[in-house]
Amino acid sequence: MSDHLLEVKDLRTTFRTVAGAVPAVGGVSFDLGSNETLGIVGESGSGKTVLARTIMGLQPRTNVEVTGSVLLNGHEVVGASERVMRSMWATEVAMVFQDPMTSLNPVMRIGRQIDETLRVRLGMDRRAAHARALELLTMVGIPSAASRYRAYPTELSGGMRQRVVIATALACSPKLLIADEPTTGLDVTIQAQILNLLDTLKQQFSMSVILITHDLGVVATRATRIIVMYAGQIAEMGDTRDIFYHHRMPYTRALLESSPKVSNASHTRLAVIAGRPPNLSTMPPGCAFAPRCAYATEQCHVERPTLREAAQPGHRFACWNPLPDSSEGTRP
Amino acid sequence: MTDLLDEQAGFEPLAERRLGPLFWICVGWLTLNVLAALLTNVLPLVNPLYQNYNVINAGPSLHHLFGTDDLGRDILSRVVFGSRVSLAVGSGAMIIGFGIGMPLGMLAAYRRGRLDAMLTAVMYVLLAFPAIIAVIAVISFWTPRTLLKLIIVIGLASVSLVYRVIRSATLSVATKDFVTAAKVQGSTDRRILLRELLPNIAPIAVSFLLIGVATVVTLEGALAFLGLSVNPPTPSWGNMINESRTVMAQNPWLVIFPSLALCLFLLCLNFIGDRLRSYFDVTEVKL
Amino acid sequence: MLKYVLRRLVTLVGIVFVISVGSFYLIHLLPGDPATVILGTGASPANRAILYKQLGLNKPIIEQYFVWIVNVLHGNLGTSFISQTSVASTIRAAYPIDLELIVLSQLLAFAGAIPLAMRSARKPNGLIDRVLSAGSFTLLSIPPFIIIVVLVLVVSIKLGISNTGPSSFVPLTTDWRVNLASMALPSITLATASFVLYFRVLRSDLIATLQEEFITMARSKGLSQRRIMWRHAFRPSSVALLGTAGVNIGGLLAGGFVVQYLLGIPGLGYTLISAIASSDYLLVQGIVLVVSVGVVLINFLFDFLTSLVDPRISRD
Amino acid sequence: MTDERQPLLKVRDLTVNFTKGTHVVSAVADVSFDVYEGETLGLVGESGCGKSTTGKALMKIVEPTSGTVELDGVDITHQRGRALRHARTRMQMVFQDPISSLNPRRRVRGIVAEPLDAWKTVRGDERARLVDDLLNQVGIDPDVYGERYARQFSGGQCQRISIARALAMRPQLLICDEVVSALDVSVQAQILNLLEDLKAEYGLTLLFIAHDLAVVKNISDRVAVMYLGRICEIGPSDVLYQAPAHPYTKFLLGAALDADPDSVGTGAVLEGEPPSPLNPPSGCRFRSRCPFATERCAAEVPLAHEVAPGHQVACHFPFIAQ
Repeated sequence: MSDHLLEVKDLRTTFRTVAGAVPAVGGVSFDLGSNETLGIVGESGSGKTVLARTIMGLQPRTNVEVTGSVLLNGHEVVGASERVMRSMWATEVAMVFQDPMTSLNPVMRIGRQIDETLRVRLGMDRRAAHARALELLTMVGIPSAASRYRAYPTELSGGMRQRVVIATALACSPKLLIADEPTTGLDVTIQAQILNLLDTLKQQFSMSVILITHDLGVVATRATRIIVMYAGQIAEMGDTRDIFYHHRMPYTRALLESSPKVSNASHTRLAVIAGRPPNLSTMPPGCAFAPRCAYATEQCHVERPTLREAAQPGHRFACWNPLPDSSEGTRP
Repeated sequence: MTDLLDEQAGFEPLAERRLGPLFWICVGWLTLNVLAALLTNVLPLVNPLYQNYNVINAGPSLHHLFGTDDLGRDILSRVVFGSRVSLAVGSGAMIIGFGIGMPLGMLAAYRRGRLDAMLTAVMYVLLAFPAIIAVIAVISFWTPRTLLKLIIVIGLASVSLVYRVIRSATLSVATKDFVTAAKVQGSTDRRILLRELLPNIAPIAVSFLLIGVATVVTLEGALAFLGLSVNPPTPSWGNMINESRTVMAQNPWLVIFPSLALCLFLLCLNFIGDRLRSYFDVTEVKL
Repeated sequence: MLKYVLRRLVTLVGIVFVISVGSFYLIHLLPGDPATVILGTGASPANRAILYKQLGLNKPIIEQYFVWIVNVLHGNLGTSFISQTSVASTIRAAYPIDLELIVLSQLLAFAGAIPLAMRSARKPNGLIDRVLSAGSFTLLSIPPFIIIVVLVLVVSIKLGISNTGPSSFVPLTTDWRVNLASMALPSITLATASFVLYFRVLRSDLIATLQEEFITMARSKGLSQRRIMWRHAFRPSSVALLGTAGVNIGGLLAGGFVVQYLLGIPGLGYTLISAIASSDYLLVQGIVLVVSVGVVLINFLFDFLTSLVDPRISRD
Repeated sequence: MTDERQPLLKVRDLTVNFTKGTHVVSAVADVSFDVYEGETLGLVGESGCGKSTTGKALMKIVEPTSGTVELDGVDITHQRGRALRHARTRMQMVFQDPISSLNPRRRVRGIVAEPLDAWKTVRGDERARLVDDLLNQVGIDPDVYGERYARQFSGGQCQRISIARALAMRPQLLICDEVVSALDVSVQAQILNLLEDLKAEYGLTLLFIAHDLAVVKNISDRVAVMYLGRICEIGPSDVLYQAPAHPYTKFLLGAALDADPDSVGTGAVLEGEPPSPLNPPSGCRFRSRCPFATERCAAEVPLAHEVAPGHQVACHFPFIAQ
């Protein structure tokens, strides 16, 4: 057994639809150590959410095919039955969902939603579960937890709801926490609070975190490593600073340059990625990004690039015509 | 925010955006029903009231495809003529219901404010009134009973239901940004109601209309059973079944054919309504 | 919560008022002089006088209503001039049968619909779901009066159980075995219609609920399938079920009347039909009033149950 | 940088209250600002701060409770009927949700032509040419997509069509309400650039409402920051972002994340959540979360005052740059 908490090997998730097979995740491999924060960045349809759910073993069981391997703390997730997964969920791996409005049961008091997990999974009695739930609510920064315990989700603000979701996810002290766009619907000031909270809790619970987002700003200062996804595949992965300062894949650069920055001057013209992401059910044979890439050559349209090593350790990219490595650290 | 939706679009196999052959079979059957009811005078049918004592309680034969009843009347002819009552009540009542309920519902949902509050309060009270009891009560007091009165009473009783469905359907569209955009561009209210709102609520209205017709036809059948619909000897599906249930053991055809006609008719209406709803991706409207 | 219930009670009173006005006005729908229509042309002057007093017919219409409503509030719905018995006592004798019929049929319908809908929703478009959906769809298109005709054919004729009529009806309190035996057929008939409706509503709502994110979240907490179904999915979905049930029970009446009429069960439906047939207008009026108020009360009860299930409703 | 020009849009003491049962929600309170011809004013704030309501009140989609809105010197606050409909065509709005902005049962050409048809300004060939020109300008090929239904388009394309529709009547002012917040980064950049291009071409004036500070900074000449229905601070965007004078602006900027691991935020995180507009704090509405608040902040509503030319702040104790 390796010392990795999570090992993902050639993971493929394919949905069977009327329109044909949709390879939402098309051969993804990476691993994750203990106490690490991995950022997974991608636009809509890049497969990041499906990837997260596949790692959790949470994808629906019909009309989907998963191949490859996900080793979570030594346990294989791919092909595991719901019964096996049930024993891993909450205790080994837990998830914070994107929209706290829809991820909490609207007709259950929030306290019940937390202590339910404690009672079912850890066999706590009513009183102990109640006490622990209050403790968790306080830990995630909910003021006057005792009265909020009896509140329904609709009575809380978005930020508070997300704190409840986090408390629920942490109830059984998982070793891995997957946060799928945990701050997307939230205001910037609340987003900062939630991200700081996640950082604190990560230390406190000594767990690993996978932070999934479309916003490079969210992972820039929070993640130790970053995976950039495009059309269900890894476009580039590496240490955070390598991705930001030594990226080789044109898509990574385009993503960085097209996002507006607070430090830009007014009327800064943004770099634009022409076109749209490909339709997954009719993927081009070559590099998925080739149709939109300014550097694409004949080869890019014909042959799909595999991940190759860059100069920095652990830094890999999938590109036939990579950008030169500007090791001096010129910023985009 | 859109991320999850976009990705999940691939999760479920997309609902088939086809109406399917069964849908068209149902449409065909209904069309046949309507045509037969309209063309009774042209069709080579025996007078449904003509009593031929030579063939009493006969089973299906070449002369009488559906057989005859205890008075020697031709069942096929009576079933076809009976459908006229069902169709008249079903369509007539729904014309009244939609004629009043639909414009009011659309207007209330689009205008909001006081008009909406007032109308909705009135309709709320009417809705709480058990419509069936109201219909039975009015029909039994408002003598003599005629088909027209039946249609008017059922039609008026359905107004509040139609209003509620149309209002909530309109409301879900009227709050969309494209309606605001149209307002902002200076489109008149009339234009907005007809061009932006109507096309979007039409699928809901049509499928509700079909189910409404089915409900009214069932109700007419029940009323006929209770002797509150058209008076015999005028045939209607309901009173045909009712009249012959006592002789059912001797001549089951008497019950089977009108029942079959009624059930098939309802089945087609329900099926078409159901398919249309899923075709236009209308979430289940509470009836 | 209390505020919500109070607000609903106020509307309830308003609705009952409108119903009372409607029922009162029914008499005036009769063509010509109500007294003549009700009593017939050959009525004795004494009877006419009694009726005029009872209905306050010689007073202005608003006053007539007050005379009538005061009588009604005192439990006096008038005396039938056909049977010479008090309308209120006739109703009192009949309504428990309707209640029993509703309770029995609803219990049967829920007992069938809930587990089957859950089974169906677990695998939408699976074999079980397809069979159940197609079956429920077919049943949807068969009116209760046809079901009862068929059931009567099968049960009474083939099995030799004969329809004994209202005179031999045995109330629940007298002999529950005999009572239940005679109630089985009507209950099953009414239950079928309700079952179809409940199954379809609950199934589609459960399918939608099971796709919600909070169900995925519940799964990711490692809860059992059973717990997720009952604790997390059924409760939100039961809102739609209760709403439908409330409306349905009102709609069930017409079917219930036919069933009672056909099987000779002397409930309010049977009494109403006989009253209409014999032009016993005061009895019809009384039954209309009582049944309408009853339906409104049942609706109110279901609304209240819904607000208990879904806390969001009472807060709006 | 005080403008000598007449403002195109002049908003004074705009207030919007909603009644919710027996309660009054103070959504927008005494908001005043000018938008000058040819400039882009960014209106930024967190959800529920009233920025969208302000935009809608300008168009009278939401009825203002009090205050005045002048467009090109004409008070439109009390206009009704045809006059109002006409005034609205001179300012147009693009909405946040690209999908719900377009009628799913109409074809693209019909959608863009709707304002032309409603006013019957142009007909026939000229109308068809104008519609195709507009579509071309926003980057939608009318020959390929013109007869398609709106539901067949992605979010970015829908937003392009919305923009084309808004420009059909050649408005002077375009109000963009969170137009890019539902879009992916790469599409967002396309739309932002498109807006800049169209602005130059049509000589448009823009009121750009958004919650994303970086987006607002990139497109605006001046920026106004809103908190709980009031404007805290308004000034040239470079000045405001570099030297925010209002504590709220400072915290807001501190929380904004640049996609840069070396970016140094202020580190200070604003605690708590915005209070309910049902019952806003007395005096300065930010005081309940402001670490610098004093008794004066509770007693007195801070009025906007100039701290530098064109830079106004509504705070009793603003940070003033040296």
